[in-house]
Order: sequence, then C-alpha cells, then structure tokens
Amino acid sequence: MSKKHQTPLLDELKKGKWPSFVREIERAAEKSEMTDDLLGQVEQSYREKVVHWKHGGMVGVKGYGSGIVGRFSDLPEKYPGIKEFHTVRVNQTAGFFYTSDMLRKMVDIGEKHASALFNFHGSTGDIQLLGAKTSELETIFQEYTKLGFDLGGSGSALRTPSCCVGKARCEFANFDSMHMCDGITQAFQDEMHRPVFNYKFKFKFSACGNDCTASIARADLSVIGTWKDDIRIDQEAVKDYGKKFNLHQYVIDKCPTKCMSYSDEGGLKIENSNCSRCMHCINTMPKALRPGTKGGATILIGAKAPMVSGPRLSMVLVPFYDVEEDAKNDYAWFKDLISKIWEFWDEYGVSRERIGELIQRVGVGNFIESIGLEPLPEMVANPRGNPFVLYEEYVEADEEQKG
Amino acid sequence: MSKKHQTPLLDELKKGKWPSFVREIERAAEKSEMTDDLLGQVEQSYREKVVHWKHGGMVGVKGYGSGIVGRFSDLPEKYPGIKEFHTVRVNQTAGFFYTSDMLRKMVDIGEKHASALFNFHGSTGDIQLLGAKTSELETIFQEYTKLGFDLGGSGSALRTPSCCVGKARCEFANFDSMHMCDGITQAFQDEMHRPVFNYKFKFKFSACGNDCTASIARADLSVIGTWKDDIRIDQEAVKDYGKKFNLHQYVIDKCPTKCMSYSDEGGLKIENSNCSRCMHCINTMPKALRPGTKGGATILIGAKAPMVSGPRLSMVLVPFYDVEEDAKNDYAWFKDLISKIWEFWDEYGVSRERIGELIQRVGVGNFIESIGLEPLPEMVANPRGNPFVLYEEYVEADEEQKG
Amino acid sequence: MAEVQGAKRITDIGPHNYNDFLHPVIKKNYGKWKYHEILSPSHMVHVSEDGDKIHTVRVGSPRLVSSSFIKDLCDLADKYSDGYLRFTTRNNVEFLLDKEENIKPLLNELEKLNLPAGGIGNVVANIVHTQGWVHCHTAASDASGVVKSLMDELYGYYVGAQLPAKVRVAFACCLNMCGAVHCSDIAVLGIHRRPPRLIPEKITNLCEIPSTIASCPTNVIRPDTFNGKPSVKLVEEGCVFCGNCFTVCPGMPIADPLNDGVSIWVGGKVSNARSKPTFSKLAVPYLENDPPRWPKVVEAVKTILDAYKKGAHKGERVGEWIERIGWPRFFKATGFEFTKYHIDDYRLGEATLNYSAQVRQ
Amino acid sequence: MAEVQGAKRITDIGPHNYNDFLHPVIKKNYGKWKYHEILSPSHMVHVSEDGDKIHTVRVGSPRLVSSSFIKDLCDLADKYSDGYLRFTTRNNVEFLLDKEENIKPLLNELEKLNLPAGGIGNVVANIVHTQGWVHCHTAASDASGVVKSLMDELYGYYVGAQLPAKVRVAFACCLNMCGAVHCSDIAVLGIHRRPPRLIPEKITNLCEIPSTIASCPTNVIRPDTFNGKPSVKLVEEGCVFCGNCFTVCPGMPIADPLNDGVSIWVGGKVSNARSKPTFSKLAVPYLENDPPRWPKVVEAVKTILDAYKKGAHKGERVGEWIERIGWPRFFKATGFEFTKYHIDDYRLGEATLNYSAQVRQ
Ligand code: SRM
Ligand code: SRM
Ligand code: SRM
Ligand code: SRM
Ligand code: SF4
Ligand code: SF4
Ligand code: SF4
Ligand code: SF4
Ligand code: SF4
Ligand code: SF4
Ligand code: SF4
Ligand code: SF4
Repeated sequence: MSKKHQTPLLDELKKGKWPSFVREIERAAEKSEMTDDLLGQVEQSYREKVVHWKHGGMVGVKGYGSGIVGRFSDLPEKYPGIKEFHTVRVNQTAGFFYTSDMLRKMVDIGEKHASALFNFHGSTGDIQLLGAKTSELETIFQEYTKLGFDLGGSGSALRTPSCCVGKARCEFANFDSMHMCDGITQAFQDEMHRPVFNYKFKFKFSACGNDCTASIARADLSVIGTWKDDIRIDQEAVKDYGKKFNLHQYVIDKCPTKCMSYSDEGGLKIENSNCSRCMHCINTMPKALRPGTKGGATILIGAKAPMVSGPRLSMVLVPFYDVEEDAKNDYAWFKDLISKIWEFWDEYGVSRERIGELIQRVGVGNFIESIGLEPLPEMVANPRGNPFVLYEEYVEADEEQKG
Repeated sequence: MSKKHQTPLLDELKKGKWPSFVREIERAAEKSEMTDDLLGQVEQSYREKVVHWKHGGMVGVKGYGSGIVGRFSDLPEKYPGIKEFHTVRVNQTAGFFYTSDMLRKMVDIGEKHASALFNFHGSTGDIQLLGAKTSELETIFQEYTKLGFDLGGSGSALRTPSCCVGKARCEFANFDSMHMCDGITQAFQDEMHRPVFNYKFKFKFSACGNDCTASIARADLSVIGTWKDDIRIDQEAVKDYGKKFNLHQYVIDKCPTKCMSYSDEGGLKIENSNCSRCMHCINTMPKALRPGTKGGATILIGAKAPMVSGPRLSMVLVPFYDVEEDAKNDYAWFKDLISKIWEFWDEYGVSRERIGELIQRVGVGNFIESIGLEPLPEMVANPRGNPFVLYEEYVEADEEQKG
Repeated sequence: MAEVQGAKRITDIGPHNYNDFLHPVIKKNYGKWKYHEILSPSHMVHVSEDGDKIHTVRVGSPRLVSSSFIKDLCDLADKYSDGYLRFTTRNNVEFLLDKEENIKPLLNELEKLNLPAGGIGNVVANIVHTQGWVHCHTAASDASGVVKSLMDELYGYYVGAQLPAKVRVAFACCLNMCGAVHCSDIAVLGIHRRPPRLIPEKITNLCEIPSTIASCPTNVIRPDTFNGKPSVKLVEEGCVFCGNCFTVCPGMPIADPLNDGVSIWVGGKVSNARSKPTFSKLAVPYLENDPPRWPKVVEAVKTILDAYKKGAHKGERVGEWIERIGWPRFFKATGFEFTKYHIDDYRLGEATLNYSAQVRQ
Repeated sequence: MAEVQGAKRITDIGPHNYNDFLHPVIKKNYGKWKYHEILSPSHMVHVSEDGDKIHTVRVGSPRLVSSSFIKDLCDLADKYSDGYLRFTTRNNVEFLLDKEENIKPLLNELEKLNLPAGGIGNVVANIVHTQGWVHCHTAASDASGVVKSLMDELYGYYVGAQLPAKVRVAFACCLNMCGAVHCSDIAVLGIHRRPPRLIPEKITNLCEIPSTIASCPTNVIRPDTFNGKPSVKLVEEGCVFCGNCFTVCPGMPIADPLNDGVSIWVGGKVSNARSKPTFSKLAVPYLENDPPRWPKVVEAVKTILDAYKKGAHKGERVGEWIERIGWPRFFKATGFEFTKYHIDDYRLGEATLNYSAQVRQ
C-alpha cells in the first residue's frame, strides 16, 4: 500500500533506536485503511503545532454509559478516515497477564473493525483500541465479550481497577493484589458501566509499599500492602550482602525510622515496632530480608490529578486491613466500606468533585466520623499546628455564676 | 501593712519552691498602696475563673502614640486602686545589660509613681512597669528619659527591637547583634513612637542559627547570623570530645545535610559547601569547632502569631547580608531595604495586616520584585509542585498562522 | 453493524480471569516467591520457596502499537515462553520463561527485531505517557513524539547504563496529567500559556454555565450574558492556563501554537521506600514546542540526568539527591534559571517556603 | 502631674546605650569569645581568645516582680559581680562575674533568698509567659498561676536533673500568643470554647464594622443592622473561638468561666540546629481551668516530660523525638486521646496529612 500523505516531520521520528510509534501507525495503516489519514492529520499537527481533534463527543454501546471515548477529527473532509476515531477501553486482566493465543484474537478485532492501533495499555490500565467508528462499536463490543473481555470505565463512573503483579511473581507481596483487584472489578461492574457518580473513581492495588501501580499518586482508593509482624531476617544472607556493599551506608543509614543496627557479632537487629514498612531494607537485600508473614494492607484515599484544586496524593484511611480474612467473605468488609464512602460522596459531593476534594472540603474528621471510622494519628503526618479548633460543644446556662 | 483582701486561692500559690508572683505582688503592695486591690481582683478572677479587666482603652503621653497600654478594672468601685492600671513599656537595653545602680533608679520610679510591679521583661523585650494611673504617665515618662530610657512601641507601630547577647558574651556570634539592634532602634524612633503603620512590626536580631531571641517565630523581620567561609576546626579538641562521647552518634549522624565525616586518622572533615549553617556540630563541640570568620546574617521576613490566618514563621528574604560592611555605613543598605518593605506595606497592605500576611496575599514573587530583590531558590523549601503557573506574558497575533 | 439482541448479548462480565493466562510455574508458585535477582537490565529471575525459578525478560514498547507489533510479541512468546507474556504497569512487555536456555536466543531475536531489551533495575524506565496530538483534544504538545525523541537519546540508560537509582520519566500532554506525571523523577508536562478564547455562541448553546464557572481553579470565569442568554466572561489576568474550562465547555478553546509548549518537573516519587511519596517540583517553566524532535526538551532532561548521575549517591532517587544537596545547588548544577514562577503561589504554596535559617552559603 | 514643657522635655532618645552597662571583662573581650563550658545548670564560663574568663550564674525569676525583687538582685550584684547583671531572653537573671571565688558565696546567698540558680544546658528553661488575669483583658486563663504551679513541679528540672536536650515550655493566655508559644517544646495555651456573645448596643457604638468582619479567621461574622445602624451577626457553627473579634470590638466578649480552659501543644522549636524550626502541635485539646494550681495541666506536662525523658535519645528535642518515633507512638506513650480536633482542618491543614503508606503497625 502506498502512502496517502507526505509526512516529512513524522518521518524524522522513525529514526533512532527506540521503537517508533510512527512506524507503528504505518504498520496499522497496512492493516486498516482509515489509519492512513491519522498520519496525515498528526503530520499537520506537527506542522502547525496544534491539535486537530474536536472537543469530546458522546458515543457508546447499548446499556453502557461508559467504556468508549468519542473522538472526531476537526478536519473530517481532509481526513475522512478519521472523521470518527473513538477509543474502546477494554478491561485488561489483573496483572496484565496474557497468552499469545488470546492476544492474537484481541488484536484481530482491532484489525477487522477499527484502526489496528492500540495502547497496551492505557494509563488507567485498560487495553485501548483506538480508532473505532460509531457503527462498529457494537460489533467490537460483542467480539470482545465473546473472548471473555468487557469494557472499562469512562465518564462519571468507576474506572477499571488495576494492580501490581503481586503474588504471581513478586516475593514482596503482602496480600493477593490480583485476586482482590479481579474480585472488586467483578463486584462493581454496574458502577463501572453505568455512570451515576459525581465524577470518576479509581482503585489501584499494590501489594507492598513500593507501590508499583503508583496508586498513591493516582487512585481515589489505594490499597497498599504491609504487614503486622516482624521482618524475617536471614543473618547469613545479610553477611553476604555485607561483603558486596557497605551495610551501614546503603541500608542502615537510609532507614527512615533509624530502627536498624548491625554489628558483625550481633548481626542485623530491627526494632520492628518502630519500622514504618517502607520496604527499603528489604528492597536492598531481597535474599536476606522478607516482610513478615502476617500480611495485609493499608487503605489510603483521595489521590488525583491537578484539576481543580491542585494535585493530591492518597492519605491513610485504614492503617491495617486484614485482606486475607476479608477475602474469605468475598471482601465484604471492604465493599461495605466502599459503599459508605460512595454514599457519602453521593450525598455531599457536587458534580465533578473527586472524593479527595470532598473530604478536604468537609474536613477529614467529619468524613471519618460519617463513614464510621475512628480518627487515628496514623492519618496525619502531624497534628494541627494552628489553634483554630472547631470544638463542637460548649456548656451553657452559666450566666448566674458570673460577676 | 495589713492585707486589705482575703486571698485564700492566691495564697496557695505562695507555696512551693519556685519564686511566687503572688509574693511579688504582695511585696509591691508594701511599696504602693494601689497594688493591694490587684490582689483582690485577681483573687476574684481565680474564684470565678474569668478575667476582670475592661476592654482596652487609649492612653498615652504627649507626642507619643504608643508606649502605654491602657488597662481599666471592670470592678472599679470594688477595687479603686486599680481603676486605672496601665502598662508603661520602657525600652530595654540591647542585650538586657544593666548595672545595679541604674536598675535601682528604674524601679524607684515604679515605686513612687505606680504599682511597684514590673515585668522584667515583656515578651517583646521591653521593661514593663505595670499599674500606672493616667495622671502619672507624663511624670513617669520624664523620669525615665532623664535616666536615658525611652518608651517602647505599642499599637500600629514599630515594636521595641530586641537581640541576643551576641558578641558581648557568646563565641557563636557572626555579627554584632547588640550594635545592630541598638542602631536600628535609634534609627526608627519615629516609627516606634508614632503609629502610622497598618499594624505592628517587630525586629529581632540573633547572631547565629540557634536564634536565642526566637526571632524566626515572632519577628516580622528576623536577622539571624551565619557565615560564608569554612567552619574552623581544632582537630585535637575534636579528638578530646571523641573520648567523651560517640562522635558519629551525637555529631556526624545528626548533621542535617550529612556533610561531615570522621576517622581517627583523617580527623573531622566537613564539606562546607553543603553545610547549611545549622550550628549543631558547633553547639555540641564548642571547644573544637567555630563558625567561619566571614560572618554576616540571613534576613528573614514574616513571622507572627496566629491572628488572623494562622501562625507564621519567617521565610528567607536575603540569604547572606554582609552586616559588618553595612555597619560601616550606619546600616544604610539595611535601612533602605526596610524602607522599601514599609513602602510596599503602606501601599498594598490593609489595616491589621502584618507584612507576612500581605506577602502571602500578593505572592512572594511579586513582593520580591517590588522591593527590588531577585527570586532565589534559598527562599523556598522546594519549588512549586502544582502546575497552576501564572505566566505573565504570551505571544499574540497568531491567528493567521492557524488552521 | 451487529444487531443488538438482548438474549445473545453478554454484558457485565468484567475482564477475563487472569488464572487462564498464568504460566504453570507461576501458578505453582503463586504466593511462594522467596527472592529475586536482577541479572542484567533485561533479565531477572524469581526463585520460589520450592526452588523453582521463573525468568523475566523485559522489552520496551512504544505503547502506541499496531496489531502487527502484538503479533510479533506473540510469535516470540510461542517460541520462547510457552506463549506466556505480560505487560508491566509502565507498558513494558515481559516474557516469562522457565527455560533458562531460551533467554539468549530470545534476546538475539529481539535485537534483530530492533526491540530494546532492558528496563530492569537502576535504569531509565519506559516513559509513562499519554495521547497528545495523536488522539486527544486538549493536548498542548504531542506525547509520543516527545517520548520517542527522549527514549532515542536515553536508549543507553534503558538497555544498560546504571544510574544511582531507578529513574521514572513521565509525559503528559496537558494539566489533566493522565499518568503519574505529578510524582515522577522527571516529568515533562504539556502546557498552555494563553487564556482560552471565548466563543459566545458555543458557550451559550453547548455549555452548562455553573459547571464552567466552577471549573476554574482561580475563579476568574464570571457569569455574563450573551444575546440575553447566560454566558461567561473572563478576568484574563488570573488565568493559569489549566484548560479545565475547555474540558467542560467546548466554547473555550485554549490550544495555541505560538504559546503552547512544555514544562519540566523533577524529584517526584511514588514508592514509600526511605522517603515519603512526593510531587515533582518545577524545574523549567517553559520550553516551546519544537517538533518533530523537541531538541530543547531532550537537552533539558539530559542535563538533569547528567547532573544526577554526577552528584547523587548510590541508592538516591532524583528527589532524594536534590533534597540532600538543596534546591539552590540543583539549579546551579543544571544551569536552569530560578524564577518567580518556581515559587508556589497557589493554595498551599505557603507550605513550600524556607522557614529556616538553614541556608548553604 | 509633671508639666509638659516642650523645651525641657526629652523625646525619641531610644534606650540607654548598652556600653554603659558592660562588665569591663566583657568590654575588653567583646567579639573575642572563643568557647564556653557549662559547669553546672547554674554556672557557665566563657573563655576569650586572650584567655580571659567571664562567669555567668543564672537565676530564675517569676518575671512579674516587685521593685524589692530587683533591689535584692542589685544587692547581690554589688556584692559579687561588681554591680553587673543582665536578663536573658527568657526572663532569667544572669550575674556576670570575673572572680571565680565569688561564685560559691553567691550561690549560697541565692539559696538563702529562695532564688533558684539553674536553667543552663539541657534543663527545663524558665517558662516564657504572658499576662493572664493579672493584666490582660482577653485572657482565657491565668498565666502566672499556671506557670508557678508548673515550675514548682518542674523545679528539679530547672536546678539540676538533666534531660535529653533543652526543653522550652511556654504559656500564653489566649490565641494572640504573646511569646513563642507556637514554637515551643511544650506549650500551654489558654483557649475559649464558646462563641462570643453579641452586645448590639456596644457593637453599633464602639466597633468599626468592616474590621470586625475582617477579624474573623473563618468568616462567620456577617454584616447586619441593629436599630437601623450597621452591626454584625454570627454564624456560631463556624466559630473557632479565637477571640480576635473581641480584640477589635468590645461588643463581642468571649471569656466564659464554664468553657474557658487550656490546650497543650508539643514538639515546636525555634533553633535551626539539626531540624528546621517548626510549630508546636496539638497534644491535648482541652483541660478545664482549675485554679489555683491547675493540677490537670501540671499532670499533662509531667506526662509529656516523663515520656520524653524515657523515650528520647540524647540530643533530641521533644519534637525530634516524636518525629523519630512517630505521632501514633507519642499518643500511646502519653495516653492522650487522639481526636478529630487533632486533624488540622484549617487553611493549610491539607499539608499535614499522612500521604504515604509509611505506617508503624
Ligand atoms: C487514555 C488515557 C491516557 C493514556 O494515554 O493512557 C486518558 C485519556 C484522557 N483523559 Fe485521563 N486518561 C487516562 C488516564 C488518566 C489518569 C491516570 C490513571 O488513571 O491512573 C489520570 C490521573 C489520575 C486521576 O484520575 O486523577 C487522568 C486524569 C484525567 C483528568 C483529570 C482528572 C482530575 O480530577 O484532575 C481528565 C479531565 C476530566 O476528567 O475531565 C482526564 C480526561 C481524559 C480525556 C477523557 C480527555 C477529556 O478531557 O475528556 C482523555 C481522552 C483521550 C483520548 O481521546 O483517548 N483524565 N487520566 C488514560 C486512560 C486509559 C485507560 O483507560 O487505561
Ligand atoms: C505584654 C505582652 C505580653 C507579656 O506578658 O510579655 C503583650 C501583651 C499584649 N498583647 Fe501581645 N504582648 C507581648 C508580646 C507579644 C508577642 C511576642 C513578641 O513580641 O515577641 C506576640 C507574638 C508575636 C507577634 O507579634 O505576632 C504578641 C502577639 C499579640 C497579638 C497577635 C498579633 C497577631 O498578628 O496575631 C495581639 C493582638 C493584637 O495585636 O491586637 C496582641 C495584643 C496584646 C495586648 C495589647 C492585648 C490586646 O488585645 O490589645 C496585650 C496587652 C496586655 C496588657 O495589658 O499588658 N499581642 N504579643 C508582650 C509585650 C511586652 C513588651 O513590650 O515587651
Ligand atoms: C513489573 C512491575 C510491576 C507490575 O506489576 O508491572 C514492577 C516490578 C518490580 N518492582 Fe517496581 N515494578 C513496576 C513498577 C513500579 C512503579 C510504578 C511506576 O514506575 O509507575 C514504582 C514506583 C516508582 C516511584 O517510586 O516513583 C516501582 C517502585 C519499585 C521500587 C522502589 C524504588 C525506590 O527505591 O524508590 C522497588 C524496589 C527496588 O527497586 O529496589 C521496586 C521493585 C520491583 C521488583 C524488584 C519487585 C520484585 O521483587 O519482583 C520488580 C522488578 C523491578 C525492576 O523493574 O527493576 N519497584 N515499581 C512494574 C514495572 C514497570 C516498568 O515496566 O518499568
Ligand atoms: C542567654 C541566652 C541568650 C540571651 O541573649 O539572653 C542564651 C544563651 C545561650 N544559648 Fe541559647 N540562649 C537563650 C535563649 C535561647 C532560645 C530562645 C528561647 O528559648 O526562647 C533558643 C531557641 C529555643 C528553641 O529552639 O526553641 C535557644 C537555643 C539555643 C541552642 C539550640 C538548642 C537546640 O539544639 O535546638 C543552643 C545550642 C545548645 O544549647 O547546644 C544555644 C546555646 C546557647 C549558649 C550555649 C551560647 C553560648 O555559647 O553562650 C548560651 C547558654 C546556653 C544555655 O542557656 O544553656 N541556645 N537559646 C538565652 C537564655 C534563655 C534562658 O534564660 O533560658
Ligand atoms: S508493589 Fe510490591 S508486591 Fe507489588 S510488584 Fe511492586 S514490589 Fe512487588
Ligand atoms: S522497612 Fe524501612 S523502616 Fe522498616 S526497617 Fe526496613 S528500612 Fe527501616
Ligand atoms: S543566637 Fe547564637 S550568637 Fe546569639 S546568644 Fe544564641 S548562640 Fe549566641
Ligand atoms: S553546622 Fe550543621 S549543617 Fe553544618 S556541618 Fe555542622 S551539623 Fe552539618
Ligand atoms: S494529558 Fe490531557 S491531553 Fe493528554 S491524554 Fe490526558 S487529557 Fe488528553
Ligand atoms: S484555563 Fe483554567 S485558569 Fe484559565 S480560565 Fe480556564 S479554567 Fe480558569
Ligand atoms: S496572650 Fe492574649 S491574654 Fe495573654 S497577654 Fe497576650 S493578648 Fe493578653
Ligand atoms: S471568636 Fe474568632 S472565629 Fe469566633 S466569631 Fe470571633 S473572630 Fe470569628
């Protein structure tokens, strides 16, 4: 197939050693004609330094309010192939595991019914099939469901939860992030597919403090693995590491709580009650140290991107959540907590207000109380430093005592 | 003299080993009759758990708008002696140095013309003579000026500057805090005595980072000593300290910038370019370490108590100010800086707005620019983390380039 | 178009269960991994309590890929990893092998296909990024182009050269920051710098006025009327060019070729290791868009990496290095200018000032 | 009353120059001090580059003192320090002696006068405090009484017993916080807890309405009218009992015997040594006023000191100790209850939350 558009600027991006997305668009165009016009329009954007997509646009499949992001060229006459160029968000598997068989089938759908161009994966976690026409959406949807895959979230709905590889291939995992992620995704299908929230809501599950899903930065609800008991130490292996590098410099001194000590005689000692489960020592000596055996998670809330009051990280909501125990009940306790949070959000939140913003607006203390949790010092970096305390009660009828 | 009022509650406060203020009030009452009624009123406050002073009240001496704080009992019939019980704020000397001769004369004035009760000193720094009647104020003022002492500040005026003992008795002093404090106090007599500011303004001078005047917490303008060159080390003395305590544990590991190292052979090494002049190592080993010889100060701005938008600390305004050089010109550069700050405050501040609050309201960058300083990374703990940048300029007339 | 027939139609099934796609060795040792070793930037091995091993070979991907790219991967997986593979949270591909002897041939074949094996350990990881001009309406810059230009330059750091610690670079094409740009070691952020232009016809017809007004972080969108219908007006001076008004109201386009560009941020992190998670901080307020290869952006990122490599202690993330040496020395080391834009004047900006006399001289 | 006669009247002379009051040894060695040694909590010596020595004997004072108290000091100074003495920034008295042989007799005489010699080094320093019921109109508690009760209890820590580091205790009788209460190791703060009562007659006659409205940190004072004249009304729910409205408007008294009391704050510091200066943080939100000896306040401060003494490493200030062990363990160690009031919900409160998974289990 010969090229429809000249793309001298984009061609520059085929040079260099890193795999080229331009080459990928071209390869997709070999499979799907419409994709040629994408090259043309992107080249024009490169020339003019400005975007050429129209503002938004609602599209979808029957019974679903989300899962498709509408996208329309603002130069449809010039680039008719991408007049409609919607994204289909398809739920990834928990942990992003696939077989070649399944992947081939999944991309075939894209070749046949859309642009043959994908994001593996989107930043939230979905597989994104780019460039679907409205008329093809239902077919695409049905083809994916036949493979056992459903649509992800978009709009004012739950987003596709995502998780780290966890127990499947990581010795640091303190709870089964994949199992929980899958379980929660299945439990909240309705909330994902039918937008009734004030705004989006995201779950991410990382099975230890390394937080390989970056949940603390971008999930409204972050579940991050931790443990209750002591770090397991293999003193011989510690000694071996000591031969490779300076234990004090690279491990002991970098412990944020300064709760470790080492001597050749006494070996490594950890004051576990002071350890904040930061993971550093374990990361540095994975053959010698392991998290404790009583795994669980810390639940945090409220992270989001900057709009509209500045970026946020998640804050501690539940210092220790016994995941394994709750998994036995299909995560009933967790789901109940989530329902309470969503009810509160529904009642007090305004349109386009993420949960983190709402909590800030009403006050952490009030929020905690409303969802039935206790205020705990783990929730704060430090207690208040200003004296403007809104004490809720005062004694009255004191007049006669005066003067 | 027999007691006029029964004070069973206050009497409890004459017990115990710490010198008793109740005893002091009684001793004052032995010298000045009016003070007896103070005992009565305070006892009543103790009984009723409520204050018995009326709200404020303006009093003063001719030509001065400040220096006296009016105080009136709300039970003047019951306690006629303290119907008027004003405070006379008398400037302390820089460094709070006195001779017995001078002190006797100073307190004699209080015995003769007021309550015989003092604060040595007030929190801002003044000697406070409590309990002066309006009719006595002019006499008291004239008696003090005869001794070479003037009134301090109050109301919307400059407050009495104060300073640490500095070069007079401290080996850590990086500039002459007493000389500068005295010089600045003398220079701004008018601003102290005739309130024309939006609100109060306070200077404090501490000759090193230990900040023994707590200037960073409570001065609108804090001048804190620092140095340019290297910490002076006496390696032998370091070794001696090493015999007394663990150098690593108490000195090296506690250095906030981790810029020190020690070995028995090499002695103590300091990477001075990384030293933030925190004073810790010098404090801990004063016989071994001394600040560099090129002394000066960091100028900080904006500290204050909580009203009305929360407590503030001072922030860095000028990282290094060559005090000695400027002292040669009678602090001309410093005074010029202060004038610019006050001009800005006068122009943009509103009533009862301290300088720290104003800076926050208009933005640090704009304030810096207006007073002719450069934005510097020393002013911030870290640059902004949110992307809401108010870029001031954009290019126009781009329409024809579009589309 | 396929007919929508209630009966046949499958809905709300969620994603395919992962159990169907796990390598047998993974299934057997699920939750029983004991330790791992990083043997090279492209290869690590996990060892289980039973002594079983699973090898991972990681491969970089541009993320925006064709079906053919995926099929190439599938072919490799069939040949070397029993058909099993996964993707990482940063869009790398991981082949999962139990046969050690397959590693070398796999690496060889990857090289032939020009696919970069690497990304494990203390390297520059794959750049998390977004849609840009390829697919999003609010983009202030392209995503894939900047990322490609950067990764070509940083290629060596992906496949081999060791850094003091992991370096996570991220790109987002607008302030919506899809991805974790706000908490990356180095972040490149597309920005607008000219207030939105108001198209009253569109505003009155297409926009919900209250939510348009509420969308503004600095409250400079004010109620107005146009032809008697509710509309909005703008106090341009306070606009921080966030583009949020355009997101909720198509009548307020903000993209502008002459003023759009990127800013550069440093020192963010997400992990809880050692230091707490923290935002990236502003390093370079503005660089113009210079497609196709954004040389100024590439240079700025290189400058940071070079200074970091030179100055950081082993084990220090970019932000930890800067915190140790202090921001003044970061600006000195990179030559970047410190401006008033670096001083946070937004909502919580007060918490970022230097309230101490701790100053390096 | 003295006549005000322009000619004779001296004005704007400022304070007496300190040079007239410096001990000759100090004058000679001004700026030439080399080091100091703390020989006991009441005695330190400074040695100059020339080898000269000046001895300091420090003595505690209740600050609120009679002329007789000052004269006692003067007598001692005449006898032992050539008439030279000074006060410290925390209201202690310092005798400056060049004759070492005078130290012992001075200490003996101080003991006879029941004046506490001490306060130097790692001790509880004299409590910085304010006026209270003795002299201020906005006081929510007495100052001198609480301080006396505390110092009686902490006496041992002033004259002798060593602590891990300096402990600065401060008291302020209302939220105006005259002193450095907001940055003290331990701070006791008088607080109101009932909204001001409005006296419309006074408000309309004595108060400037705009500044009354502006005085409120939570904007709950709203414009109103009374008998046709401008006045204010109050949204009680949002009042944080700061008393600032009363400061600017006598028509809004806030003192209330049943609800006033004190709160306790910990972990602030001012020095730049090691850690940056920082605010004290809320430990105990409310303790009722229980004059004359405030036993609950004394107990709470003792509890903190005991836990600090037990838990802190040598050289750690109170706040540094708490930062190391974490706030949850501080609350455990003291038995104080953590409540919603501890969570900062004011202006910059967001900056104080725990945005990390760093949690001790
Ligand atoms: C596709 C994706 C970027 C990518 O290239 O991977 C994406 C693309 C868009 N995002 Fe996003 N977001 C994507 C992940 C994110 C993330 C990261 C995450 O989920 O982990 C964030 C930051 C975390 C967060 O949610 O705060 C993110 C924060 C936003 C925001 C800002 C939200 C805020 O509260 O500040 C918007 C604006 C909005 O919601 O109106 C937004 C809006 C959008 C829209 C729908 C544009 C718009 O204005 O309506 C973009 C559609 C582009 C297109 O046409 O394809 N997108 N967006 C990601 C979703 C793929 C997937 O489903 O897997
Ligand atoms: C006497 C003194 C307390 C003491 O016992 O030592 C004092 C006493 C009063 N202060 Fe103060 N302040 C005193 C030092 C301070 C300090 C500490 C300092 O200066 O280092 C502060 C905190 C630092 C600051 O300025 O922010 C301080 C912050 C306040 C405030 C709150 C100001 C604010 O911006 O938040 C007020 C309220 C006001 O200004 O209206 C205030 C108001 C008052 C008033 C005038 C009461 C009022 O509402 O008008 C008090 C008069 C009491 C009386 O009748 O004697 N006083 N005041 C101190 C002055 C003595 C002296 O001249 O040496
Ligand atoms: C595969 C992946 C999880 C997944 O489910 O996909 C993963 C896998 C591992 N991570 Fe991770 N991390 C993965 C994303 C992340 C992220 C998220 C991100 O980058 O967006 C983070 C947070 C980054 C941040 O802090 O900004 C992350 C922070 C860590 C850390 C903490 C590093 C630190 O010191 O701050 C470790 C520990 C270490 O490397 O010593 C870690 C350690 C590991 C280990 C060694 C865990 C193990 O024993 O298997 C794995 C190999 C590390 C490597 O790549 O060097 N992983 N890891 C992700 C690979 C991304 C990629 O393709 O590059
Ligand atoms: C006399 C006085 C200065 C004055 O001009 O009056 C003074 C004098 C000394 N201070 Fe100070 N400081 C004095 C108030 C302060 C203050 C202000 C305050 O408490 O309100 C501070 C800040 C307190 C804070 O951080 O909250 C202060 C923080 C220090 C420090 C830092 C301690 C730390 O590690 O944080 C040192 C260094 C040290 O002690 O190791 C220090 C060291 C010293 C030295 C050793 C300096 C020297 O070489 O002469 C002096 C004797 C120390 C002692 O008392 O143990 N001085 N010092 C003040 C005595 C107050 C008192 O009567 O108790
Ligand atoms: S978050 Fe922890 S458990 Fe999960 S993959 Fe990363 S290191 Fe492993
Ligand atoms: S996990 Fe972190 S806090 Fe705990 S001992 Fe290891 S390094 Fe220290
Ligand atoms: S601030 Fe520094 S120079 Fe001044 S007295 Fe204190 S320790 Fe000495
Ligand atoms: S003064 Fe402070 S920062 Fe400098 S070397 Fe000493 S301890 Fe370190
Ligand atoms: S960052 Fe902005 S421009 Fe880029 S994909 Fe997200 S919403 Fe679109
Ligand atoms: S771009 Fe942002 S700051 Fe500017 S008007 Fe729109 S919403 Fe407001
Ligand atoms: S703290 Fe309040 S009550 Fe006490 S003296 Fe200062 S203004 Fe008066
Ligand atoms: S006491 Fe403070 S918060 Fe309450 S109404 Fe008065 S000014 Fe407002």
